[in-house]
Amino acid sequence: MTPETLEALAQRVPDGAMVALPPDNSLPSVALAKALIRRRARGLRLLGVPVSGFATDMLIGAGCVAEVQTSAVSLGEAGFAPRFTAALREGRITVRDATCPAIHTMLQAAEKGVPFMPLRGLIGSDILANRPDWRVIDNPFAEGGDPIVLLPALSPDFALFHAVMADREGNVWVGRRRECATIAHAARAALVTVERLHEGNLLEDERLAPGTISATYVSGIALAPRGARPVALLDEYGMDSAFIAGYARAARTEEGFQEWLARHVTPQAEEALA
Amino acid sequence: MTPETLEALAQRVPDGAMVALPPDNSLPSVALAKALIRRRARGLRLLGVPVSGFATDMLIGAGCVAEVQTSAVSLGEAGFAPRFTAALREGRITVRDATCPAIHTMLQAAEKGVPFMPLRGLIGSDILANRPDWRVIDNPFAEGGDPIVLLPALSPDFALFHAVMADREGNVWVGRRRECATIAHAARAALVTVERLHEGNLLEDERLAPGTISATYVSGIALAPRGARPVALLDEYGMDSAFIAGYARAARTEEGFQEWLARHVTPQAEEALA
Amino acid sequence: MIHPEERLAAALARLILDPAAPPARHIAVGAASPIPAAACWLVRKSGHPVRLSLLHKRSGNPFTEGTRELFDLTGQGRIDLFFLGGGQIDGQANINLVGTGEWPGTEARFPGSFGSAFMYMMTPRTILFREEHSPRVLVPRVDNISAPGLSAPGVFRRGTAQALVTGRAVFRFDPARGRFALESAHPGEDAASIRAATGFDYDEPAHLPATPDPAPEQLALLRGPVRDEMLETYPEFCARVFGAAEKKDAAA
Amino acid sequence: MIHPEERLAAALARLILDPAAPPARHIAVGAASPIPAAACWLVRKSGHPVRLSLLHKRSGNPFTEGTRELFDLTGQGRIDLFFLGGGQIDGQANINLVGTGEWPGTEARFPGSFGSAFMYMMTPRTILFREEHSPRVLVPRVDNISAPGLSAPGVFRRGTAQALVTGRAVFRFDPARGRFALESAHPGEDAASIRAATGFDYDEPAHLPATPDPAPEQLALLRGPVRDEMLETYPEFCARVFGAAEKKDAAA
Repeated sequence: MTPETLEALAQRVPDGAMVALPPDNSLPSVALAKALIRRRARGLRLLGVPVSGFATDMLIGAGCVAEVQTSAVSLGEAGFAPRFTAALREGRITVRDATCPAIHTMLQAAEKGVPFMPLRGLIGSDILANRPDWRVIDNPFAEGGDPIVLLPALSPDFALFHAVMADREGNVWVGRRRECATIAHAARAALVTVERLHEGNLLEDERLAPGTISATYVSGIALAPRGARPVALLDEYGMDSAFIAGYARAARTEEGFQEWLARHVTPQAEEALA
Repeated sequence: MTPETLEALAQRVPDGAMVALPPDNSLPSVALAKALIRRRARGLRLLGVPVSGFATDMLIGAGCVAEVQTSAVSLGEAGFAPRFTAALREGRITVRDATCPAIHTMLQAAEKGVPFMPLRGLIGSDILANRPDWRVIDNPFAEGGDPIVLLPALSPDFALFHAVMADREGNVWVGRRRECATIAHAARAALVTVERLHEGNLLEDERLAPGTISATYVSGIALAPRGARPVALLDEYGMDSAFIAGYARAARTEEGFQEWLARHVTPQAEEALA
Repeated sequence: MIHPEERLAAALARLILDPAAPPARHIAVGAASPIPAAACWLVRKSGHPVRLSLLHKRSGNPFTEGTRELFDLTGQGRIDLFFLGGGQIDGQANINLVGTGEWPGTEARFPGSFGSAFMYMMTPRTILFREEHSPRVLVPRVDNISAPGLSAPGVFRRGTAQALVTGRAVFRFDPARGRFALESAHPGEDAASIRAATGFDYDEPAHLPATPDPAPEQLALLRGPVRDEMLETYPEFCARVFGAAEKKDAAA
Repeated sequence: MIHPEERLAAALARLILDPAAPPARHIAVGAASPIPAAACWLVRKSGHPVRLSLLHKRSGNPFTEGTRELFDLTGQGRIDLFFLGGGQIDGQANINLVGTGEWPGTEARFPGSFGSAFMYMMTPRTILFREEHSPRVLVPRVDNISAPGLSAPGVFRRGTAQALVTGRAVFRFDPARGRFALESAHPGEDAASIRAATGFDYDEPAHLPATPDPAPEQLALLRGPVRDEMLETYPEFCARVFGAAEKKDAAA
C-alpha cells in the first residue's frame, strides 16, 4: 500500500460521511481533521469512540459537521468544548447522546457481523429514552422479568486515526489503543495517518503484531509526523496542554476561533509542525 | 505476585472444575496439563477455545476428564486424537459439540458481563439441535422472519495457558494470541505458566503492553521453561512434530498410552525438558 | 495550611475505607478527576492493598483492550467502586451530565454522560463527587437523567450511591429511602449554610459534626508520594494544590 | 510426473478463478488443509491479487485478535471464499464433521465441526474438498449435519457450495436444484467408476471431460515459490509432494 498525501486522504471522505474518531487519549488524527477542514468538508456525521475531544470541536467550529454521536465532548483539563457547545446552542448540529459502553458495544456488534448486542445498565436513563433505535427486551435466558437493552450494530463509513507506524503492506501499529482496532474492524474503511514507515512486515514480528491492525481493514495511509499534536501519542510525545488551553480561550468566540483557524490550519502550519 | 511451583498451581484446580484450554496453535500450558495428571485430577470439564489438541487428549487418556466442550479435537497433521476417540466410544466422557465462533461468542459474552450474545449461522446444523442451552429468537431489529441464535455467557472456573513472560505484578505477555486474553477475562481465575520472568512492568512498556494480559485477571503464575512443548510457542520454539506423531502412535492403545505416560509425565521428565 | 482539595481527598479516602460498605478491591477513576484520584492514591499509599485503574493515565494505563476494558470489567462485576459527578444531582441521587432544559441540553449543555448510565448501575458502590455545592447543582429534580439513582424492581443493578461529597459537606445516601442524610460539614459551614446551598431536601442529624482535617501523615502522603503518582496525568492540579515542584516531564 | 495433489491444487485454483463466481478477494484456509492452501498460493503466485489468511501459519499469522478474528471477518462478509471438508458429504451438500451413528458420533467419531456451522453460511462461496471419494464419504444423506448445504427461506445465508473436489472428480453444486453435477473426472476415472464410487445421485453430462493437467508453469510455481511458502506450516506434505528439498527450519 503506497502512502498518499494527507490532502488525498482527506479527499476520500465525501461530504455527509459518518466518520468515527477516537478521543484525545486514544490516537486521534488531528492532522487528518485539519486536512478535512482545508478541503471544506461539509455535513460530516462524527462518532466519538466513545467520547470526543479537540478534533471534533475544531471540525464543528469549521462548519464541517452536521451531527455528532458521542458520550461526551470535552477538552479535558481545558474544560468544555466551546465550538460544540455553541453549535448545539445555535441549533447548527444534531447531537445524539450515547454512553461510552454503548458505543463500544454497537461497534463490537458491527465488528462481529451481528445485527445487535445486549448491554446491561441504561434502563432508567434518559439516554435510552431518547434513542428510539435502541430496544429493550426481556432476557430470554432468565425466568422472565429481566429487561435488558439491545443495541444495533453501527458501521461508520470511515475510521480516522493516527498510528505510530505503517509497513509496506498497509498494516499499522497502534499499540495498546485497541479501540482503534475495533473502529477499524467495524468501519467500512479506515484511513490512517502515521508518524513514520516501518521496514518489514509488522504482522511477522511477534513483538509488534499484538498492537498491529491488519491491512485488511486499512484503505489508505498518509505520512503525518506529529499527526496527533496537540494531543499525546503513546510514549512518542506528550500532550501540549498549553496549546489546547490556548485553543479553548480563542474558541470561546466565533471570531477568536476563526483567527485561530487561519493561523493554525493552513498548509504552512502543517509543514512547520513536521 | 510471587511465582508458585507448577505442582502448587495444579493443586489450585479442584476436581470437577471447568477448565478452558487454548488449542495447540495458541499457547496451551502442556506443563500444567501434565501437573494435573500427576496430581491425579478427576472429573475436569474441559473447554476447547475453540478446539482441543494434544493436552486435552493426554488429560482424557489419564482419566482426568468427565466432559469436553469443544468444536473439534485433533492432533493436526498427526491425525485424530486417539484417547478422546476411545473415551467417547467407551462412554467415559460426555462430549458437548460446539462450533468455533460459538465458543468465542460465549466467552465474549462472559468477558462483557452480558447474559448472552447473538451469532449468525448455525441454524440448520445438528450442533444447534443438540444444544438446548442455545436459543433462537426473531431478530428484534428486522421486520420479522429473521431467526438468529443467542448463545449464553460461559465463565469457565479456570483459564490455563502458557505465556512467554510474567512480571512481578502478575501481568503476563501472550503476544498476538489474544484468545488467551478473552479466556482470562471470561474465566473466574487464570493460572499461567511462563517461560521466564520479565524485569519491569509489562503494562508500562508501550511495545509490550498490547500483548499483555493484566494481572487483574491472573490468579497464579508458575515458571515452566518449554512449558508449551511439544507444541509451538510464537517465535520462541517450533512444534515437535515427531514427538506428537510418536504420541499419536503410542496412544492408539490404552497400554501404549500408559507406557507413554509413565515415560513422559513424571517430575524427572519435566526436569529434563527444562 | 490545608488545601480544600486535600480535605476532600481525605474525606473520600474515609468513605472508600468505610468497613460497613462492600469491599473496594478494585477502584476505577474516570477522566478529569484529580481529587478522587488523589483519594485513591492516599488509600493505597496508606498501605491498603487496592488495585487502581486510572483511565487517563498515559503511561502505565492498565487496559490493553482500549477503554472498552473498563466497561467489560465493570460488566463482570470486577470493579468495586467508581466516582461520578453531575452538572445536576438531585435528592434521589439521579445525576445529569447532559445539560439543562430540554434534551439534549438546550439551556446549558454539559459535556455529556460518559459511561455513567452503565457504571452507576453495574458498580457495587458509587461515590458522587462535585465541588460546587449550590442550588444550581443540587436540585430537587434533575432536568435530564444521565444515570438514575435508583432502579425499578427487576432491573439489574449492583449498587447505588454510597455518599455525595461536595465542597461544603458530606452526605450519605440511603437507597431504601431514596434520600440523602447530611453527615458532616466542612470548616466554615454549618447546618443552616448547607441547607441554604442545597436545592433538594435531606435528613440532618441533631448535632452536625465537622468534616475532619486530614491527619498529618495523610498530608505528608498527599504532598509526597501521591503527588508523584499524579504529576503526569494532572500537572496543573498538582502545581496548584500540592505546590510547584519541578515537573518530571515538561511535555506531559 | 504429476502428483495427484498437484492436479487437485490446479483444479481448485481453476475454481477459485471462475469468472462466473462471486469475486475471491480474500480467501481463508483452515487448519490441516495443505492442498487448498497450495491452490491459493498458486492463484496468488500466478499474479492474481488475492489476500490469503492461513489459519495455522505460525509466523505471519494474519490475525491479532486470536482465532476469533477469522469469524468476525467472515461475519462481516469480508471473507469471500472458504474450504470445507467432511467425514460425510451428501447430495444436498450437507457436511458431517462430527461422526457417524447417533450424535455426537457413536459409530465413528470425526474430530468435530470446527467453524463449519458458521463459515458455510456466512461465506459467499465454499469449495468442498475431500480426497477420499467413496460411498462411505459421499453418502445419500449425512448421519449428522455439522453444517447444512442449503437453508430454509428467511434464514440469513450468504452463499453455498460452489463445487466439490475429490480425489476422483470435480462436481459443481446447483443451489437452486440442491443437486451436484459431475463436471470432470481425473485421469484413470470415467463416468461409470465415478458413479460406482459415489453414494449420492447427481447429474452427468453426455460427454464427460477429463480434469486437465496442471500447466507446466503451474507445476513450476507449485514446486518452487508455492512450496517455499508452505514449508513452515506443512513440512511433511511438502516433502512428500514437492520432493525432499532441505528444510529451512528444522524445528518447524
